Amino acid sequence: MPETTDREITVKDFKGHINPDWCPGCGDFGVLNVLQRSLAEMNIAPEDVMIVSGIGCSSNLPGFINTYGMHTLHGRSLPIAQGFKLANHGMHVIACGGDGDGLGIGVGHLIHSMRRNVDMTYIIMDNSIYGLTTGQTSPTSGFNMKTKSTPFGNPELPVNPMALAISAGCSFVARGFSGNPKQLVEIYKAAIKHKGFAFIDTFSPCVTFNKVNTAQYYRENTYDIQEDGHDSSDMQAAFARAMEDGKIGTGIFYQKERPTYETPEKETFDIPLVDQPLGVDEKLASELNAQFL
Amino acid sequence: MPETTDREITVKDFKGHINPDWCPGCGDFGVLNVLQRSLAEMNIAPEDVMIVSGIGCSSNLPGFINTYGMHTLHGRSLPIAQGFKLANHGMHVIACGGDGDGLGIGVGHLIHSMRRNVDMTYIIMDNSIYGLTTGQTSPTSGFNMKTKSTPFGNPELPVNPMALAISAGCSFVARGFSGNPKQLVEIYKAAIKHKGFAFIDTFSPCVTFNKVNTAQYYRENTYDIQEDGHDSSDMQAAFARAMEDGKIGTGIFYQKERPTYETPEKETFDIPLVDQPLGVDEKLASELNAQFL
Amino acid sequence: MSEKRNVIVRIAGAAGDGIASTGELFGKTCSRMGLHVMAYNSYQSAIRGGHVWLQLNVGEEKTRCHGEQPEVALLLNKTSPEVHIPDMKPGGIVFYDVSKIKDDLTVMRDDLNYYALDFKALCDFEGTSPVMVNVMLAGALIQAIGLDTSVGMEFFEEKFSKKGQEIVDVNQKVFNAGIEWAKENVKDFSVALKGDGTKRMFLTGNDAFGMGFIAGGLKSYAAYPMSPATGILHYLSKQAKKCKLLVKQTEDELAAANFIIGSGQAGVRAATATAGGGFCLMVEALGLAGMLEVPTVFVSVMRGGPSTGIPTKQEQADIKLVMGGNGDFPRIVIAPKDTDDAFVQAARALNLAEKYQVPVIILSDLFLSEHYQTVDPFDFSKVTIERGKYMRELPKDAARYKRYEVTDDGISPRLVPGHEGHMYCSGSDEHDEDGELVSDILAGLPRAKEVRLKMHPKRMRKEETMLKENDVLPPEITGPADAKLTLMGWGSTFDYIEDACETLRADGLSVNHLHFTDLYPMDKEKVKEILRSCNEIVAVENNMTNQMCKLILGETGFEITRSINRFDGEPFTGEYIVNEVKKKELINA
Amino acid sequence: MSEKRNVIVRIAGAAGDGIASTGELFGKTCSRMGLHVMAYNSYQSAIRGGHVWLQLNVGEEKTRCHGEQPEVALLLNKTSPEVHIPDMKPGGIVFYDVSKIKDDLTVMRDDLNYYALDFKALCDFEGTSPVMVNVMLAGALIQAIGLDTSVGMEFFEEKFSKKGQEIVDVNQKVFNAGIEWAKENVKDFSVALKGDGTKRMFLTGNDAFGMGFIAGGLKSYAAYPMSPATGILHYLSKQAKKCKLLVKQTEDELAAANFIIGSGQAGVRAATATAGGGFCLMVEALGLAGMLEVPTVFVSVMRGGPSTGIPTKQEQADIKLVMGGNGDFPRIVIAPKDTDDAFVQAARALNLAEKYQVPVIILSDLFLSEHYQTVDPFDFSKVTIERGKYMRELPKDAARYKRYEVTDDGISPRLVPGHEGHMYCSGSDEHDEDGELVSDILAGLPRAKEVRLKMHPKRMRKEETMLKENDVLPPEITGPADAKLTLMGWGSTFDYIEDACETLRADGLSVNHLHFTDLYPMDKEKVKEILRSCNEIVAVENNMTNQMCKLILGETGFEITRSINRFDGEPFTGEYIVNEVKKKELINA
Ligand SMILES: Cc1ncc(C[n+]2csc(CCOP(=O)(O)OP(=O)(O)O)c2C)c(N)n1
Ligand SMILES: Cc1ncc(C[n+]2csc(CCOP(=O)(O)OP(=O)(O)O)c2C)c(N)n1
Ligand code: SF4
Ligand code: SF4
Ligand SMILES: [Mg+2]
Ligand SMILES: [Mg+2]
Repeated sequence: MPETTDREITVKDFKGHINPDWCPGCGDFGVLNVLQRSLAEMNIAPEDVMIVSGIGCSSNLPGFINTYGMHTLHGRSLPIAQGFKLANHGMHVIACGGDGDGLGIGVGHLIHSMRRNVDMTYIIMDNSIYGLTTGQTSPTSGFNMKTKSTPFGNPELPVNPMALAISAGCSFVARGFSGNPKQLVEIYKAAIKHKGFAFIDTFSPCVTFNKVNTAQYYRENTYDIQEDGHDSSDMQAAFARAMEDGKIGTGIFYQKERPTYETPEKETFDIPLVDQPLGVDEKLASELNAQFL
Repeated sequence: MPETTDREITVKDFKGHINPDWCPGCGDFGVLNVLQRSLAEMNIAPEDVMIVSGIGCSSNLPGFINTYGMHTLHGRSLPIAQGFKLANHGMHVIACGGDGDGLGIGVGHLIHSMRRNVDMTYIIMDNSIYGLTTGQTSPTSGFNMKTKSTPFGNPELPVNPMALAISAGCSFVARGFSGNPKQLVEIYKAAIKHKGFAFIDTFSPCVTFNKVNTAQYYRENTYDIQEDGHDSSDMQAAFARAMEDGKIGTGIFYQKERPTYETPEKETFDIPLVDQPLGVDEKLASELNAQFL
Repeated sequence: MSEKRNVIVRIAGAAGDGIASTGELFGKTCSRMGLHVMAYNSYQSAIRGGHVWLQLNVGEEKTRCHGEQPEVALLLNKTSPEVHIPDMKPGGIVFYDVSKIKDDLTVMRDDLNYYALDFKALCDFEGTSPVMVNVMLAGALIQAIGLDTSVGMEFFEEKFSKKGQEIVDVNQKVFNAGIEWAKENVKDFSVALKGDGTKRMFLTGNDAFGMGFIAGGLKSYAAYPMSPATGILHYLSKQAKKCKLLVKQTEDELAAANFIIGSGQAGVRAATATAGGGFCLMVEALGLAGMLEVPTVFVSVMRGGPSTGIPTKQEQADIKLVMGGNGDFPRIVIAPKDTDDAFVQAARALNLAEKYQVPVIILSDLFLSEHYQTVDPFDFSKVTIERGKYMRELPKDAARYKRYEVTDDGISPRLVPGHEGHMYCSGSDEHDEDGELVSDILAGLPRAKEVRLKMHPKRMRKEETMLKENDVLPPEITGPADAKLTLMGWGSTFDYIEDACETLRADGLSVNHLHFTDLYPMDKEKVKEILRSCNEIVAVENNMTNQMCKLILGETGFEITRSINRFDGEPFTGEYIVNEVKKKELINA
Repeated sequence: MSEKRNVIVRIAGAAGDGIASTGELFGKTCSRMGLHVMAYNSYQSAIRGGHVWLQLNVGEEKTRCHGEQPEVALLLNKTSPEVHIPDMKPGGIVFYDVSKIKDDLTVMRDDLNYYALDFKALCDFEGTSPVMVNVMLAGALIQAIGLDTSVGMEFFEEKFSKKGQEIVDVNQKVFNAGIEWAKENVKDFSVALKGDGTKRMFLTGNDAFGMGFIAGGLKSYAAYPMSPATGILHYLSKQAKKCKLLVKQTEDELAAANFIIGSGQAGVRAATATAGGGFCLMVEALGLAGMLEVPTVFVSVMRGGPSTGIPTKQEQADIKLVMGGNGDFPRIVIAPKDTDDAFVQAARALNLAEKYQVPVIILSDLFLSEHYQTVDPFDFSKVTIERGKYMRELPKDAARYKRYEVTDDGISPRLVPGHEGHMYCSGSDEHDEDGELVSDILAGLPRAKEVRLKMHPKRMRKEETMLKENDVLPPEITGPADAKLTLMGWGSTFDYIEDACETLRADGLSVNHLHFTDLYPMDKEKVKEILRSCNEIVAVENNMTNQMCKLILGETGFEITRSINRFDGEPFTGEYIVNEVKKKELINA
C-alpha cells in the first residue's frame, strides 16, 4: 500500500503547468479540483501519484495536474493503469476518463478490472455524451435522446454503471456529482483509501453538447443515499438503489474489502517490481536449465 | 418476427454433414442436441436459421448443424450476428460460443448487446475453462482454481453471468445445464420465442481440461429455480438468485419484453433490408442534392 | 488564370467563436451565386479555445486550392492578429471588432487595410450577444467584396426559423449592421466576383462519401465516432429514415467492422468508416472479410499520426496500416482524389466489393473528408449497381450448392442465406468448397494440404482477375506526356498538384502530374511502363517516410528517389509545392 | 554426414492417443543420452480425434531438420496406416497394436518390417488401460533401436510420482512389456545410435523465449492464450513465484498489449506474445508504445492465415502485419533462427527495447515456437542487461526534466515515475519535449508546426541510430561466398536451408545461404551490397506471396525474382528444398 508523505502537501502542489482547455463551465473542472483537494487533504505527495486516462475531453485531465500521468488510447486506460500499478505498487494509481471511454469502448476492461481487484481508483467523468467528438450518443445517454448520431432518438437503454459494478464484483462502488464538491471529496478520499478497485461514476455535465443532463438537472434530481440511511455493506440494498427510478442516488453504494490482486502473489510483490534486481543468479539459472534436462 | 414453417420439421432436418469433433463426453454434444430439438419442436425451417459463433471448441457448433452458419472470430459473434439480423430480420439468428469467447474477450459486446435488445438468442456454452487452447483459466473459472495459466491458483473472482445480464438490461436471462436436456429444451424454446435479446448461460462441462466443473458437479449442485417458485418477472428476486451462495439455480432468472431494437426504426425495417431495392429514385436523389444547395 | 478572378478569405478565432457558421454563411452565399469555393478548416482537438481558422478560396472558376496568403481576413479574437497578420497578402483587408482586439494593428504591418467595427455601438439593440460579432463581421465582409447579401438573409431564415422568429430577426439585424457599415466605410475592393448564377452544392468529402454510398445502394452502415470520419456517420444518420438505411453507432470499432460483415453476409451492401487508430481495431475483421469472402467497404480517413497523433491535422501515412492483417488475402485500396471523386468512388467501392466478394478500403484523409467545397449536384443516374455473382435462389434441381466453389476467376457464385435446401456455414478457418473446415473434416490427413493448396490461391487469384478485368484504375498523367519533370501524387493531393503544375507551366516550366487513385492491387507491368515513360519523377507526399514510394517500389521495383514531403499537419497548397520545386531546384527549365 | 548417424521416427494417432507424452518420453531418452533430436509436431485444432503425428529426427550430431521419410513408425490408431505407410522409407520398421489396427499392412507395402504387438495379451495385469498402448509401443521402439531404456523408467517416476506409486509402477510395467517383447522379436536394426553422454535440454522455442526473457530481466508478462504462442504463457506462469515475475492472463490481447505499456512506463521490462489474429488487436497499442516511447517486447508467432486460417499449421506471412500501424513510428523486427537463437533474441529484444525506447517485435512462427529440440543448456552468464538512458533519480539541482528531450540520436534520457519534483505526463497526442500536448498548449498556433517538425523526426531518427550503432544484424552468408546459387531465407527456416545447402553441396552443387534474422529496420546500402554480391538468388519463403522479398524490395530496391514457396501448412524440410531446387532446375552445376 503506497504511503502518504511527511512533507506538508497542499492543493497548490497539484496545480498543473497548463490551464485546462475545457469549455468554460464544463463539469470536468469540478472533478479536477476535487481530485486535487482529495489528494492534498490525504497528504499524498504528487510524485507518488500516477494518473492514467484514455481519450476524450475528460481524459485530458492528467495534463492539467501536477502528478505523473499517461494520456493513452480511447478505452484502454484500465489495462495500462493495472500494468503500471502492478509494476510499481509503491505508487497510487488513478485512472480516469469519459463515459464513452470507460462504459462504451472500454466496458470489457472495466468488468474484468472489477473482478480482478487491483488496488487502484477509477473515476468516470460521466456527461452522457461524446464530448470530444462533438456530441454523439454515449452509453449513458438516455433512451430516445437526440444526438448527432441519433437524430431520431437513441434506440438503446443506457447502461447502469452502479448495477453493473455491483454485479461485476467491484469492491467499492460510488456515484458523485462534480457540482457537489463537498460530497465528492469525501467519496474520492474514501475511494483512494479503499484497498482494492474503487469505482466512482461522477456526473460531470458537458455544457456544450448535452442540453439534457445539465448541472441544474443533477442539482434537482440527485439525493445523498448516505443521508437517506443507505447501508453500503448491503449488496441487495445497493442493487435496489442502483435500480431506482425517479431521483438519482449519489454516495457510496457498495463497499466491501477483499484480498486485492497482489495478495495471493505476495512472494512476487514483496517489494515493487521496479525495485527488484533484473535477471537471475547462477543458481536459479541452472535450476531453470535443469527443468529441461 | 421470423415465422415458423408449414412443412413438418424434425430433428433430422437439423442433422449436420459432419460429425462433431468434440471429445467424447464433451458437454457441447448436449447443447447441440437440445438446440436441434428446440428448433424442430418449434417447427422452424433450417433455412430460416442463421447460427453465428466465435472461436473455441463450442464455437465449432455451426459446422455441425444443418442451418446457415458463420464461424467467425474469437469474441466477435455478437456484432456479426446483430449485423446479420438487422439486415435480414426475416431469419432467426442464434449466436453461440464459449465462456471465454462471450464473457472474456467478448464481454464488452455482450453488455452492449443486452441493452440494445436486438431480437435474437445467445447461448454461452460455459465450461469454466479455455478448451480449444488446452486449458487456461476462463472468466468463469473459480477463484483459486489451478489451470495451465494459473498453476498457483486463479487470483480473480469469476464473473457472475446472471447478475451481469440482469444489470445490463437483458430482457431474457436464463441458465441451463447440458446434462439436463429436459429443462434446457424448454429454456431454449422460450428464448427463441422471446422478442428481444435472450441470453442463456449453459453449463457444458469440458471433460478434458476441467476436473472441477464436471457433469457430476452440476448434477449435484444445481436446482431448478422455477420449481423453487421463482418469479422471473421480479428483477430484485432474480438478482438475489444470481447472488446465491451454495446451490446454483438454473431456469429463467428474468424475463421482461420491451421494444426491440428495430421497433423505433420501423420505417426502415418494414421489410427486411435484404428484400429492399438498392439505390434511390430520381426524386430522392434530387432531395439529397438539394440539402447542400 | 493570371487574371485575378478569385479571392482568399480567412476567418480566425477561438473554437466556439462561430468560425464554422460564419464559414457556412459565407460559403453558401458564394455557392448560391454560382461561385466556386474551396475551403480548409484548420481546427483543433479542443472543443472551446485553441486557435482555429477557416480559409476559403472563392473564384469565378474552379479553385483547386485553399491557397497560402489570405487577402481578406475576419479576426474574431485576441490571439488572431499575431497569428494571421503575418500571413496576409500585401494590400489585404482585415475586419475585426474593437472590443475583442484593442491593439493598434498597423504597428504589426502597415501595408494592410484595417477595418475596426464596434459591435457594442453598431448592434446596440435587444437580443444581441457578443457571440454574434462574427455575424456582423460577415455582413461587412460580404458587402465589402461585393457578394449578394440576400443569401445571408435567407440563410438565417433556414437556419434559425425552428428556434423562433426573434432569433432570425436579430441575426438579420446584426448582419445588416455589418453590411451598412461596410457600405459607408470600405473603400472599393479590387475584386468584384461574379457568379454564373448556377447554384452549386457546398459540402465536405464526408458528405460526398455518404451520398455516394446511398447512390450505390448502401443499406447497412455501422461506425464508432472518430474524427475525421465522423461526418459520414452524422450525414447518414440524418438520412436513415428517408433512405431506409440501417445506421448504427456501435460500442467500438471492433463491433462496427464485424457488424458490417454480418450485414454483408446477409446480402446487403454494408460499410463503415473510421480513422487510423480505429482502423487498427478493424484489422482482424478485415482479414475475416477476406477469408469469408464477404463484400464490405471500409473507409479509413488518415489524420496526423502515430497513435492519437495530431487528430485534427492532415497526414497521408496509413498505407502500411490498410495493407496489414495476418496472412494473405485479397483486398482493394482506393484513394479518391477530390470531393466529386468521393461520391464516385464510394459507389464504385460497393460494386467492387460485391463483384469480388472482398473488403474494399477507401483511403481518405482529413483534408478530403472535412474540407468544404462547391461541386455541381451529383448525377445519381450515372451510378449503376452491379452485384456480380449474387443470387437469392437456386433452380429447384440445383446440385448441392458450394459457397466457395473454385473458379478460374477466383470468384464463387454467392447464394445469400435464406434459401431452402442449400444451407452452408462460412468459416474463418481454412475450409473446402463447401465451407467445411479443414481442421474439422481433414484434420491431419494429407488431403488437408490439397484443399489448402486449392483454396488459398483461389482467393488470391481475385487480385489477378481485378487487373485482367480492368477494374483497377491505372495511374493517370495530366499535362504534357514528355514533360521534363513529373510530380507524382495520390489521393487528395490531386488538386494541389494540378494547381502547382499550372503555376509552374505558366512560369514556363515543363511539368506534368502522375496521379494514383487506385493504390492496390497494382498492375506491375503497366505501372512500371507509365513510370518509365516519365523523365524525372518527384513524389509529393503528405508524410515523412514516402509510404507510397515504398508501396510502388515493393510492388513494381521502380524506385522514386526524390520527393517533396509535408508532415507538419497541414495539407499542401499549390504554392507550397511550387516553392519546394523551385527551392530544391528540382528542375532547370 | 553421408554416414548414417541418425534415425527418423514418426509417432502417429488421434489427438488424445498420447502422442505428445510418447514424444516426450522418447525425446528425453535421447537427450539424456547425449543424442540430438529435432522434433516436429503436426497437430490439429481439435482436442480429441483428428489425425496427429510427431516426427523426431535423432542423430549423433546436430539434426537440423525433422526430415521427410520416417524409418521407424509407431502407429496408434486405425487411420494411421493409410496416412503414414506411404511416407515410410523402404526397409523401415513399423510398430502397432493389433487391437487398434487389424488390417494386413503388407498389402499396402511389402518393403517394410511390421511388428504387431498385442496389448491385451502382453499387458494383462491390473491397472492398465487401453490408453497405455503408446507406452508399450514406446518400450518396444526404444529397445529396438538400441537406446537406453533406464531413462524411461526415471521418466515415469518424475512424471507420475505425484499421482501415486501405483501409477508409476503400472507405467513402468507396461513400458517393460514393450521392451521385453522387442528383445525377443525385433531383428537387429541397422542403427545403434551412441550418445556422447552430455545431457542436453529438450524443449520448444517457446520455452527458450521464456528463458531468454527471464535471463534478460523480464518482470512483467501479460498475454491472452493463442496458439502457437501460449507455450510462453504456460512456461512463465510456472516460473512466476520462483523468478518473481508478474504473469498475467488478461481478458484479451488489447488488454495484454496495453498492460505491458503500463509496466514498461513504470520502469520494468515487459513483454507479451500472441499469434496473428491476436496481434491484429495489438496494432493500436504498438503505435502507442512508439509514440509514448515505452520499451516493450511483442512476440508475434505466425501460423497459417488469413484470419483464423490453419491455426495449428506453419506459415510465414505476417510481415505486413507487424509492419502495420497508423502513422510512422520506429520499431524493430527480429525473426530468430532457431531454438538457441530464441533464447538469445528474447534477451536482446529487452535490451534493444530499453536502449531505443521502442516496441520490439519478435516474429516467431509455429515451427520455431512449438517444435521440440535438443540444445545445450543456456549460458545465462552471457546475457548482459543494458538499460540505456534509464534513470530512477535526478541530481537535486537538476533543471526541470524533459521526458521527450530532442537529442541527436533521437533517444531521450528516461526518468521513470516516482521521483520528486520532476513529474511529467506522457501523451499519445503529439507533444513537446515536456510531454505537453500540442493540441492543448499550441492549438492552432504556428509553433505547433515547429514542435511537430522537431518531435516526429526525433522519434524516427532512432531507426538511423540503430543502424549507426550496429544494433541491427546484417543478413549473414553461410557457405562459399562465390556460390552460383544463393538460397535466401529468414527466421526459422535457417536450419532447413542449411540442411538443403549441405545436401546440394554434397551433390556437387555450388550453393550458399543468405539469412535474415533482423528484418527491420534495414540498412539499405549494406543489404543491397550483400544482395548484389550474390550470383543468383532464390528466396525460400513459407508463404505464397513472398512477403520478405517485397519488404526487401520496398526497403532497398533490390528485386528477387525467383522463389521456392510452401504454403500448404507444413514447414519446409531440407529434402523439400533440395527437390524444388532440382525440379525447377534453379541451378546447373
Ligand atoms: C479507437 C478510437 N476510437 C475513437 C476515437 C475518437 N474518440 C475520441 S474521444 C471519443 C469519445 C469521447 O467521449 P467520452 O469518452 O465520453 O469523453 P468526453 O469527451 O465526453 O469527456 C471518441 C469516440 C479514438 N480516439 N480512438
Ligand atoms: C483474437 C484471438 N485471441 C485468441 C485466440 C485463441 N483462442 C481460440 S479459442 C480460445 C478460448 C477458448 O475458450 P472458450 O471461449 O471458453 O471456448 P471453449 O473452447 O472452452 O469452448 C482462445 C483464447 C483466437 N482464436 N483469437
Ligand atoms: S465539449 Fe463538453 S465535455 Fe468537452 S470540454 Fe466542452 S463542456 Fe466539457
Ligand atoms: S477440450 Fe473440452 S470443451 Fe473442447 S471438445 Fe474436449 S471436452 Fe469439449
Ligand atoms: Mg462523455
Ligand atoms: Mg470455455
